[in-house]
Amino acid sequence: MTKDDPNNEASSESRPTAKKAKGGIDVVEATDDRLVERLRERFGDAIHSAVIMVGQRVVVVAVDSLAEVLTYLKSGDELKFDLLLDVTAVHRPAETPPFELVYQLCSTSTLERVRIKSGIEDGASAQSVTGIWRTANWLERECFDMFGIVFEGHPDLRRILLPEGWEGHPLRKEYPVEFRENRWVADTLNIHALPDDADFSGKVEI
Amino acid sequence: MSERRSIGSVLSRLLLVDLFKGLAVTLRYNARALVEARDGADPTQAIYTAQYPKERPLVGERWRGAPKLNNDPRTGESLCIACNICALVCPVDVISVGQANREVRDGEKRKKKKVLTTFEFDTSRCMFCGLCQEQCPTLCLELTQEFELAVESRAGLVWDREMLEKGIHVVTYKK
Amino acid sequence: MSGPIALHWAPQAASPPPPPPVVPSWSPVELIESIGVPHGFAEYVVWPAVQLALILFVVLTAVAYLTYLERKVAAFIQARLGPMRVGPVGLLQPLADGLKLLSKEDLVPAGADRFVYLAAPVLAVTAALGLLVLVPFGAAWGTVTDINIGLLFLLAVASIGVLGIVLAGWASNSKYALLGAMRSSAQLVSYEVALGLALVGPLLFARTLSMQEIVESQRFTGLWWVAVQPLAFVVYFIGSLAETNRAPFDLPESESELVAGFHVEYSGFRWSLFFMAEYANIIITSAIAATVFLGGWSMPGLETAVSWIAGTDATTPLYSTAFTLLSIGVFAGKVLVLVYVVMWVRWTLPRYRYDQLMDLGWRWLIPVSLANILISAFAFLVAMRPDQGGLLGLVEVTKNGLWMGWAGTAYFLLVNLATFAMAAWLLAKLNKTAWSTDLHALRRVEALRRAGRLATAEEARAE
Amino acid sequence: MASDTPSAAAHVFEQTEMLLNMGPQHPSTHGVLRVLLKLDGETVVDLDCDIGYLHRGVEKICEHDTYPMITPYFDRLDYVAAVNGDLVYVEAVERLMGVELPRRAEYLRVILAELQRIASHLLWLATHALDIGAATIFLYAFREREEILKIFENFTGARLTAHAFRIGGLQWDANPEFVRDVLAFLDILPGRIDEYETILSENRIWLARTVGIGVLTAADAIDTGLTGPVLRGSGVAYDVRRAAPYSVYPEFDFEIPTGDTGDTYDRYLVRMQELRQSVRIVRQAIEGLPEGSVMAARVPRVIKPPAGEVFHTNESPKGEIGVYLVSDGTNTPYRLRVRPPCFVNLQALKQLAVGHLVADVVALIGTIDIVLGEVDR
Repeated sequence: MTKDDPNNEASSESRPTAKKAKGGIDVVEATDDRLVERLRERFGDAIHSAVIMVGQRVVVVAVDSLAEVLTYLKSGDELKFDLLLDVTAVHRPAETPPFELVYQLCSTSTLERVRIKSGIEDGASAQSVTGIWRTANWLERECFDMFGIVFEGHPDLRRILLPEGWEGHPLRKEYPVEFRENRWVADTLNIHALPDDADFSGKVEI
Repeated sequence: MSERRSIGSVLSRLLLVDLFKGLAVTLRYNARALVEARDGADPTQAIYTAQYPKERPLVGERWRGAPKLNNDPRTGESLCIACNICALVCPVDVISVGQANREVRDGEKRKKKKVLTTFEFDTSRCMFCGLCQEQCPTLCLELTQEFELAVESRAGLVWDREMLEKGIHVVTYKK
Repeated sequence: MSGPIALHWAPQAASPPPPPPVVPSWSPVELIESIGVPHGFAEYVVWPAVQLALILFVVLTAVAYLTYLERKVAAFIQARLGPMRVGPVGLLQPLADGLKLLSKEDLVPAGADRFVYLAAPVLAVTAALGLLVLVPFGAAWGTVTDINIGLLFLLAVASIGVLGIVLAGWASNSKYALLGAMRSSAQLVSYEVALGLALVGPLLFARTLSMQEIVESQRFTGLWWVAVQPLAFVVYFIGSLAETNRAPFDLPESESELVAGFHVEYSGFRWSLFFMAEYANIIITSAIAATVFLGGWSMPGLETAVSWIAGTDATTPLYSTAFTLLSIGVFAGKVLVLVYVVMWVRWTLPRYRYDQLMDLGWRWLIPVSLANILISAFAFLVAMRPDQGGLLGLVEVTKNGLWMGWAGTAYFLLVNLATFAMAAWLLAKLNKTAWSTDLHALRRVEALRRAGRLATAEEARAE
Repeated sequence: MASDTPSAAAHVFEQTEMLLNMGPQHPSTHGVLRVLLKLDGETVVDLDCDIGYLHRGVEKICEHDTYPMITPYFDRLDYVAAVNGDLVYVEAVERLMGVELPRRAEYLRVILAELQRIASHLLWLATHALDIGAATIFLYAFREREEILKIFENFTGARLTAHAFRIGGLQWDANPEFVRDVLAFLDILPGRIDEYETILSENRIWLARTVGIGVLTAADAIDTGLTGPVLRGSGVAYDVRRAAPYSVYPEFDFEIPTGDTGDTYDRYLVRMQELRQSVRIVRQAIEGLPEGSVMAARVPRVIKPPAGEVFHTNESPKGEIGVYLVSDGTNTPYRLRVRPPCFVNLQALKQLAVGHLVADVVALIGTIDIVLGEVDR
């Protein structure tokens, strides 16, 4: 089965035999992973944890050194994670810090992949990586649009999917799923709610 | 800029050979269209058109079209047991099931049973994913092969129990 | 070369040219006069009026049915059926379309220059329909009028049509329409040059500007000018596609970029006027091509066919009528073939870009047509009889037209090859960069150029 | 033109640039994309994409729906390649749950996914050719696509939004005529691709419109995060089917076509080659189609993946589509992120288009091959 093919995620020699927990998924400490060792060597305590989950490498990094780690991953010796696949965030209001930035990296030469995560406080701002990968531009804009996370150094940080002037950031957990911004719609688009006794029959009276 | 040109390539460029190749393809289609049979939607023929609505397409057996509530063919009673699973599983909440506890007589015994009172299906928002039909434990709710769902008013898009049991009337045309 | 050698090469010079072909003399004017209308009035007022009414009716119907034909041709090329619902096999579709267009609202956008906006389509359609007067639809009384500068007049009036397009684009007060109008003015102006120059070649042989006489000259020589001027024909055809805004040159109304170009804001009947002008222009350019290059209404065997129907007496009304009607049929057939080719090309080829279109016009078509004129004129001069100023004596200029025997015909066919070769050489010299037949080399150059530009942009961004 | 007393006329002549609003209703923006162009004459000086007109908040909705209810939403991301959307989602959930699929299910999934890739590429060819003015290719390609849609209709019950896969396998086994229909289609298609190429590949107008237009170097393309045919057109042989194999793709023999200059023509050639490669894969899969069940044996009735997260990617016709799924052990995902290839690829439009003409913008939107359902989600 190729589902957890080690070739694509973490190299096979670096992947210890997983203990399958009952009902859970295999999460193991990435102890002898080449990449993780290198990162730990270089950044020390800034690497909070490194695990291999479902065959995928996940490295949690302190937010302050996030940009440095990513720069190193992109252009550091031998690593060359030149393809930034995704930038997104997860909102966990119960935890501190409540937001988690997630970067999915891939190398087009070695085909290795790694996921870099970093916790970030609400209202704090992260370093933009647009200078490292151009693709981060829109991805960070979307992240800002959906979560309200500010990326410092972004050349053009404004909403991308939602219109300018929209209130709130929809992917935050406190934002309700069924929510109609009637006032915004009425003000901006000049569409007003129908009265309760509105006729939906579609028939035209002459 | 020194590049090699063969006489052949120069001639073919001057004589517009590349354009004529394409023109030959379309001319062949045009000529075939005049002589070949036109059975409709046959990919090997020159003309592919099926003349809907005069030729009614046969949709697949598994087609997910207009919803229908099936009745038990022996008793004529609804197969629905008002379990509400279809409403729960619907991603866009188009189904609302009305239910009531009624006393029913089963031979000598009397017992309480949950029965269906109303059933509303909003086809205007339905995305015909078929999850309701898959989850229905009694094969009552079914998405039929009927695909002409247009009506004249928005209100007509919300189907009540009667419409769902009867099915919609479809006008058929002759060729 | 010297005179005696040329005389030695002149086997045709001795044989006398044949008499001019028969043209029937009777005309319906006599019929009108026979009911008591004075001669001048009948000839210059009543009969032309009847003709114009007929032509307008026939051509406007033809325009309507060209839309039907276009849709059918497109459908058959595209594996579809086309209009099938209105009438048998959709034959009443043009009528239904017309009714629909008439009943639609006539919109004038806010901010439009109202008067110009409303007048532009009228101008376009008038220019197109006004040309019909001069088209030689048939022999004898099949033509409304025949003036001695006919072709020149046609070209002159045809260029008024562009004004309609430009004004429509400007007056709409819409950016898309403006871009379309800009493109079309540039395009029509450049392609008119190539178009006019392409017509000079056959005129060398026809030796007249009158449309009717161009046909007669081909009849007399027994040769269609496309045989001696194929290059000019190709240039004319390409130019006429551009003149009528047809694909692959339909930039002014390119629907994928400019949505509909100059007529994007028009609706209803005014829109249909543009449509009508476009199709009338197709008919007229095809008619000019048929007249100048394809022998107009003449056809080998036409006289024989007429004599089967009406005997050989050319003065009878029956002969005249049969001759005229058959010649109109022949002409219509030729125009239809050309129109079909126009449609066929449209539904096959992609669209050129604006700058490439200009490139094609100025760097390929105009040089080719100039070279063609030069070489043809030289060859013609060489081939003329010594006593008429030439050398070889393969052609003789008579008062009815050009007379050349088999040797002359063969000579001019050979000259075509020479013209082709020389034009190819000229184009190769002129278009060194655009000429390339080696696609990969071309793409590497483009990539390098682009990469160089990008590199400088990167540097600029870094600074 | 600047003078001490600027008149109104002088002001007008000083303006050499024009803003042109293309979309959201425009025939060639392939949906509700709005492109704001700054033009100098007809040359594009600057460009800004305005997206979001089709934003439905799919990611938010998914946080409130149970796992099986989410699959139909993935049909509607890239609605011309619905099966590929389904595939990446169900595979992500299966991967998190550790479900092993029967081989017949994997083979059927590959067949459907590759047929969908053919359908999507045909639609791309159709619209791209139409943008450049070749209207006839549009209908030819639609005719072939229609055959695929008929196969889907008979297999899954819907033509476009197939809802083909369920977590743990497929809802239905192949219909009895499936193999016959697919083989009949595979017999027709290569000849038809030859026809398209006869009309386009050597056509001088087509070449003039595509060669050297929108050149992207390999480094640029990777830097911009492009994936799929757009990246391969620039010469990078990166295909998720090989780079991070999923399903049973390693069992098939196919090539990854790449371009060399990275212009619009190269991207056209790459996609035409991919059509042929997909035909190869489908043929191999049909020939080796195993017997057996199409549903995994132990899939619970209520799907509750264990707490954890997974980032699973597939090669969709547009590029690398990914699902980042965070589960908290309940029956709804805690967070579900779609990595949309169209969204990321569209970003390259500015880079590609600046310096070209308006007509090229249309060709370039076509060559990126976007679907606004996925861009906006």
